[in-house]
Amino acid sequence: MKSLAIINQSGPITNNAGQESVDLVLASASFGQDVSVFFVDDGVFQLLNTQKPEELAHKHFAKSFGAFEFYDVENIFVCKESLQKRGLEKAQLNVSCQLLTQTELNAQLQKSDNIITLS
Amino acid sequence: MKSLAIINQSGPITNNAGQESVDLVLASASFGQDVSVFFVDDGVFQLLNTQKPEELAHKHFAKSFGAFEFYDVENIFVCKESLQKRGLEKAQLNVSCQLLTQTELNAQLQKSDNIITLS
Amino acid sequence: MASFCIIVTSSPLESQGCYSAYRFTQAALEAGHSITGVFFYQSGVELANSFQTMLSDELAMYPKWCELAQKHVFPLQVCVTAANRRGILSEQDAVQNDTPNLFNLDAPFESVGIGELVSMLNESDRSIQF
Amino acid sequence: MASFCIIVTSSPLESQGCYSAYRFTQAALEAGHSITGVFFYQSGVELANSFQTMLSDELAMYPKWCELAQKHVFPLQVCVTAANRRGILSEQDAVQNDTPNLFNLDAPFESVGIGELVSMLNESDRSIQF
Amino acid sequence: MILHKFSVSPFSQSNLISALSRIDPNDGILLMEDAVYGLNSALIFEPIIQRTKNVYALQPDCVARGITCTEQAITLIDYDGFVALSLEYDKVISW
Amino acid sequence: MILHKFSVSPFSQSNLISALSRIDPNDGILLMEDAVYGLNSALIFEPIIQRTKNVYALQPDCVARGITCTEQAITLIDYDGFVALSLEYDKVISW
Repeated sequence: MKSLAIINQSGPITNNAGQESVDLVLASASFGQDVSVFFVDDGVFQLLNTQKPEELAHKHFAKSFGAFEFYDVENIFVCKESLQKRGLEKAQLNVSCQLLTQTELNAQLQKSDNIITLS
Repeated sequence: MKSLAIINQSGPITNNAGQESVDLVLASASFGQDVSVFFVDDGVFQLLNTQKPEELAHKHFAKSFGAFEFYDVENIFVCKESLQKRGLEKAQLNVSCQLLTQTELNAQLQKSDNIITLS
Repeated sequence: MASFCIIVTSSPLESQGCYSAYRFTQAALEAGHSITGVFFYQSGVELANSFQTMLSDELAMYPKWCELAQKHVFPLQVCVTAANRRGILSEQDAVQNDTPNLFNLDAPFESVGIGELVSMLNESDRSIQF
Repeated sequence: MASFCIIVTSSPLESQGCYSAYRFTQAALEAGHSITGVFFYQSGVELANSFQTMLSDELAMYPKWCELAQKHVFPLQVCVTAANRRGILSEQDAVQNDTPNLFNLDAPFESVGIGELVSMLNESDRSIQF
Repeated sequence: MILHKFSVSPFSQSNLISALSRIDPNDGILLMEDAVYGLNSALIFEPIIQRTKNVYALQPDCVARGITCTEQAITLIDYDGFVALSLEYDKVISW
Repeated sequence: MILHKFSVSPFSQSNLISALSRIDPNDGILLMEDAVYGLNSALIFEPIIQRTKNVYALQPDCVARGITCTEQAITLIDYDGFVALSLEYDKVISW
C-alpha cells in the first residue's frame, strides 16, 4: 500500500472541494491507504470552529473531520504561515492537528507516494 | 435601448470566458445594444498579437475582435495599469483600442447602464 | 418598486454565486420588487441540468430555483450555446439530434438565445450578476 | 518504462487541465510508458458528459479522450458521487431512477467508486493531477 | 455611482487589490461570499476603507464562515439590505 | 524530491507566491498553462529562480499564449520533456 497526501486549499463554503476532500479521505482510508491530510492557504478556513454553514443552508461537512481518527487518519497537518496570514490561531481550530512550518510541510510531503490537491 | 459594458478579466486559453464574451458582444450589438468592451487584469492577454492558440488546438477567437467594428462596437477600452503590470505595450495588441487609466476606466463604467464581467 | 434582471454565470458547485443569487431574488420579491427573469450564462448554465442528484443531506439548488420561479412566475432562461457546450440539451436540441428523449434541460428552465438577455436588460431597472 | 495514473479534477471549459492531461497521456504513450487509467474527480467529471455539443470550429475534448482510450486500451473512470452531483448519470443510475434511457455517461467512460482511484494509485509508478 | 461587489477570497485571488484603484471615493464596496475573509486581516481591509467610506459586508456570509467584523467603518447588511443597496447605487459590478 | 506544478496566472492568483517558501532548493518547479504568463514579469520569475535552480516552463503553452521566455535560468520543455521530468522527480504536486 502506498501513502496518499490530500491537500485542502479552499475555504469550506465557496465550492464543493471540502466535501469532496472528506469523501476522498474516508474512502481512501477505508481501503487501507495510509492517508495524511493537509490544510494550506484558504484551506485552513475549513478548520474554523466558529463556522455555521447552516446559516446558508450548506452542509457542515467539517464535522466529518471528527471521524478521521476512527479511520486511523491521524496525520492532520496545518500550514502555520497560512493561519498567521489569515489572522487565525490554533485555539480556533475544530480538529486536533499539527502546525507545520513551510520547511516541515515540505518534509512531510516528501514522505507521501501520491499527492492530490483539492481547490 | 440601454448601454452595456462587457469586461474581460481572463486570459484567452485557460477557459471559455473569452469566446463567451465575443458571443455576448456580437449578439448584444446585433440586437442594437450600445456595447462597450473592456479588457482588464489577465483579460489584456486576450489582446496579445503573438498568441497562437492553434498550437494547443484551441480556436483563435480573438480574431473575432476584428469584426467588432462591423457591428458598430467601437468603444474598446484597455486598462493601462493591467498592461504595464504584465509587461505588455500597446504595439503588441491585436485590435485598435483606447488605453485608460484607472480613473478614466471608472468614468467610462459610470456611463454604462449594465455591466457584465467574464472571468 | 424596481424590476431586477438576475444573471448567473458561476457554476453551482464551484461557487456560492448560484445560492447568493437565490437569496437575493427571494429578498427582492419579499420587499415587493419584481424579477424580470434570471439568465444563466457561462458555467451558470450547469444549474439547469435536471439530472443533478445531490446526496440527501446536501444543498440542492435546482429544486429551490424551480419552486421560487413557479411561485412568483418569472422566467429561468438558459443560453442555448453555453448549455450545449456543457452537455445540457433541451427537448428541441434532442429532437434535432434524432434522440428525442435524451434531454436534461426541462421546464421551468427555457433554452434561449443571448438576445433574450438583451431584452431582459432593457426591461429591467437593475441587473445583478452572480 | 513506467506506469502512470492520470487524475483530472478540473472542468473542461473552465481550465486547460483536461487538454493538458490529454497531451501528457499521449506523450507518455508515445514514449512507451503505460497508462493505468484516468480518474475524473471534482469538476473533472464534466468531461464525461456525452451530451456535450461544441460548435464545429471549437475544440471538443470528449471524442479525443474516447479515441485515445480505445486505441491504447486504458480505462476512463468517473467518480459516481462527483458525477451525480453535477448531473452526469450512468445507465445504472438511470435504471435506479426508473428512467432507464436517461443517462449521459456512456462507454468508454465508466462510473466507479473512489476505491478504484486507490487501486489505480497502488498499481501505478506515478500519479499526475490536472 | 457604482456598487463594486467582490466574492472571492482576497488571500488567494488578487482581483480586489487590482480593482481598488479603479474605485471612486463616492462608489460603494460590498464584500460577500469568500471576500468576507478579508475582514480577518487589517492588511486587507485597511486599503479598502481608505478608498471609500461606503464599505459593506454581507453578514450571513460572515456568520456561515465564522468571521466577525471588528472594524466600525464597515457596515454589516443582510440580504434585504443588499437589495436596498443595489438600488441606492446606479449599477452593480461583480468583479 | 518533488516537482511542483503551477497552472494558474500568478497575476490573478496567489498560490505560486504562497507555495514558494514550501519548496525545497532541490525540488523542481514547472510553469504551465496560465502560469507561463509569469515569464513576462521579472517581479514574478525572479523569486522563483532564486528558490531553486530547477525551473521549467512548458513551451507549447508559451507559444499558444504568445509568451517568450528570455530568462536563461528557465528550461523550456515540450510534452515529452514533461513526461520525462515527472519521472526524474519522486512525485508531482499540482498546486
